[in-house]
Amino acid sequence: MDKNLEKEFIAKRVAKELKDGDVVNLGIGLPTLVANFVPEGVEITLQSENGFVGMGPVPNEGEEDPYLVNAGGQYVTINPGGAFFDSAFSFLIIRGGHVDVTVLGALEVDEEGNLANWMIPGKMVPGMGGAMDLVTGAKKVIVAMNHTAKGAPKILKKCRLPLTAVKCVNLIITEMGVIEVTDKGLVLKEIAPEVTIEDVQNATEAQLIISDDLKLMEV
Amino acid sequence: MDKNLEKEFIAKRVAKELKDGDVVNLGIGLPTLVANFVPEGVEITLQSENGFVGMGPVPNEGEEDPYLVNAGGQYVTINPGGAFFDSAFSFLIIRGGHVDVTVLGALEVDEEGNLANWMIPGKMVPGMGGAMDLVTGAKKVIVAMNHTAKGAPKILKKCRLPLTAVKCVNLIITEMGVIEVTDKGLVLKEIAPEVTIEDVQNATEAQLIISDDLKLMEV
Amino acid sequence: MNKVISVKEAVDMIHDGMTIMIGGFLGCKNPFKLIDAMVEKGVKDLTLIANDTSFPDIGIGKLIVNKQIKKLIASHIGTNRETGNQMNAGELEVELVPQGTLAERIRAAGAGLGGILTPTGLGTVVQEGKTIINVDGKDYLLEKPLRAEVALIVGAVVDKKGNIKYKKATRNFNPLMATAADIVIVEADEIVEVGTIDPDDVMTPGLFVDYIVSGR
Amino acid sequence: MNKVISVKEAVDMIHDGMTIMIGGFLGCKNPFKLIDAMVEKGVKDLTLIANDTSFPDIGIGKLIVNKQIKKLIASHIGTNRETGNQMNAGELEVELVPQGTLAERIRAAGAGLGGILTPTGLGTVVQEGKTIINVDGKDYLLEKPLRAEVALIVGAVVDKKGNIKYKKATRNFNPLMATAADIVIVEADEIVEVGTIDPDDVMTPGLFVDYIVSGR
Repeated sequence: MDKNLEKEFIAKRVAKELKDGDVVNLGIGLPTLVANFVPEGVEITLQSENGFVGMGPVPNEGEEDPYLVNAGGQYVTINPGGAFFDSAFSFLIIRGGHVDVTVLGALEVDEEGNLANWMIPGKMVPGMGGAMDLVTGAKKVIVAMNHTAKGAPKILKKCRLPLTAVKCVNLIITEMGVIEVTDKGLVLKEIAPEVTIEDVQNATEAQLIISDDLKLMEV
Repeated sequence: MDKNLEKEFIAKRVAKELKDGDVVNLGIGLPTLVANFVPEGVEITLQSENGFVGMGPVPNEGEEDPYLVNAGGQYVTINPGGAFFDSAFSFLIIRGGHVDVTVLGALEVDEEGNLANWMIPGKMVPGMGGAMDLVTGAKKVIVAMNHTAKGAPKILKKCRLPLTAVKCVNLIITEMGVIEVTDKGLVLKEIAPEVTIEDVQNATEAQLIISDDLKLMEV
Repeated sequence: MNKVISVKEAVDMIHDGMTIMIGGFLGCKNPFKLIDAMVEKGVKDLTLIANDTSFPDIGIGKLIVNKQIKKLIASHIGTNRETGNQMNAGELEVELVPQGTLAERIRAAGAGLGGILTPTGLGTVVQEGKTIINVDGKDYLLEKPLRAEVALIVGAVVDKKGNIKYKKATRNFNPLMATAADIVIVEADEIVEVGTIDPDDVMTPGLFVDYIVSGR
Repeated sequence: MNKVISVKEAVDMIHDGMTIMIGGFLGCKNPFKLIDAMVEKGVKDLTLIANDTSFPDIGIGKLIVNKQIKKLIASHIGTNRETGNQMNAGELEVELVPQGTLAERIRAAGAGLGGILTPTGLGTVVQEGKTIINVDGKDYLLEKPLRAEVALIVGAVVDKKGNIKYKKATRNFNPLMATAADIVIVEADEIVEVGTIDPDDVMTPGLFVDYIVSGR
């Protein structure tokens, strides 16, 4: 699959996890795309950790408002019924369990649902921003990412990079399948078209448990 | 002195402690009177712990606003430049040291500046309301009260009633004098007209240190 | 998601033995309609978290007089003599909490914090049974979060999504309680269409509010 | 009490080695005039507390590029490559703090709390050197208050008493920082007469604000 189509495929599948009324925080990059594919009849509220809910689409050129950017610093809009607040209240929402779903990328995820997505020692240390609070506080944490990085598995037995949080991930959605984190380990629940179970396992360091009810990953 | 004149005398003396720009919280009863005697040229901001600053006088009859009461539940007004907030923010102001002066009554005060003003076990248990936070957080705590209760001293060697807070009182102002709480003990700094040092000491259980610079208490 | 329901539908969610938070300050805008319906329903053995117990004939005060409260967590009960009477008679368990600590404990629950460290209450009866934590040479009381099953709050202007704008001194504990209960019901002075309240003026975002009843 | 001063008078209060908080989020309304004046003055060895270090050529970013910061406490530095470079070269000490913890630590300082207990950072490098407190069977990190000598914040509408109304996403850390510094200076988009802002709309009461400069 083309890289962009792959991202879209993942984002579309993530969008199917969202329920009417959900408060959702989308990370920068691929997760942001999820907003474009919310199913009809499902109304979600997007939370932006710099201080508002009801985030709307990117404004038309020339209509940017210098007072209104998202957590990535990009110009956005706010929908009717939205609300602004300060950073302490924004993280009250996040840490207090009032965000239903957070979607983020990962450098590594492991069997226990541990997540590493904020630094590569000696190379990339951007800081955790709101990520640690988001994955600790959100009711459901979905990792949306490519299954491998330059061919190397990102779903590991045990994370090697510094963690973002311990046992926080609920669901992993990649271009190869949908994997649920359970007490028994990682359960492959859906598999992408034109991919075999063996393909997925080969691209995954952790041992996958194949769901008795394995389904085709549809978007 | 007449009881009401006595209260007014105390309130007037307390008012002289206030400086231009001070944020002030006044307790229910006698302390409330202080607002009427703020010296000319001194502008203070009254904080009401139920959620605003800039408290103004009692409204004219018929102009009461059901949305606007003080911490005693009485109808008040708000001055231009005032601000409303919630209870957490109100006590951020109080506990965080942003109130310059709090004035309250007392059942007992002692040599160490310990204060008891919220309960008499088995008799009166109204609850501490905001008093514990106020005397812990305010930069200056002034006790404004009658020197004795039915002839019995209220300024003691050691408080016997349950405390509101430990070592919190800075200044005691009564109809007999002005007493500062210091590391060495209670220092009588001013004495009311027509009262002798002996009178004050006789009405006080704690040993008073007489200031080298003892002044007449003027209002 | 229609959040606007009747007072009866709201009170149907409140059952004997529940833990309830109620907003307001000395009767200055308690959710009067909801309380009257609770009195009528006679729901009992409640644990009540509120700043105070108002006056005997106003708002929260009626729940006390009607003996519907088993346990009370509040900062002040002096304006309702009946509260003290029931407490002294052993009919009502009362936990008195400094007002700032009460606010902060409710906020902590809403914010997912394990507690807060406050100097308030050190060396007093409030300290009894609590952990003292020393931070950089200074002692603090560890005060734990305070949650409820249901919060009954009041809002001056509420849109149909549940966005709330409070007015004047009626804000008090309402925005805090909105964050710290499983079910949040707001009694609105005025219910307006979504988009009516400027997003800068929203004091409690609608995501916290489950149901809206009219206070009119 | 005239609180309105010039940018020069404001920056005269900032000296080498001070601890400074600066409001804003990724350059979305840093106090640009105050920062430019700090760059011009060349005040150095500062400890900076801010959410992020913006972009190299915008607001806070310039203080980094100009090497005026000795220690940085922030949640995110990824948008300013120069911050990472100076950190890796050992020229800049960086303490990375989760964004929600940063907000709460500043608020705790403003609120007179000894600290807060958060689950964020447990089992990560953020935990290193910190006390873990168990509350009712659950672990939390004890995170300490964070204060500054000077806070430089931005306000959209500011009256001459210092009452501030923020607009849209520019609220972020500003109201928190206003409570947690010895000297608070607000750079105002618009300065108005006292009484212009409805008391319900004030987001930072003037009692927190020491000085006002015009951002125009």
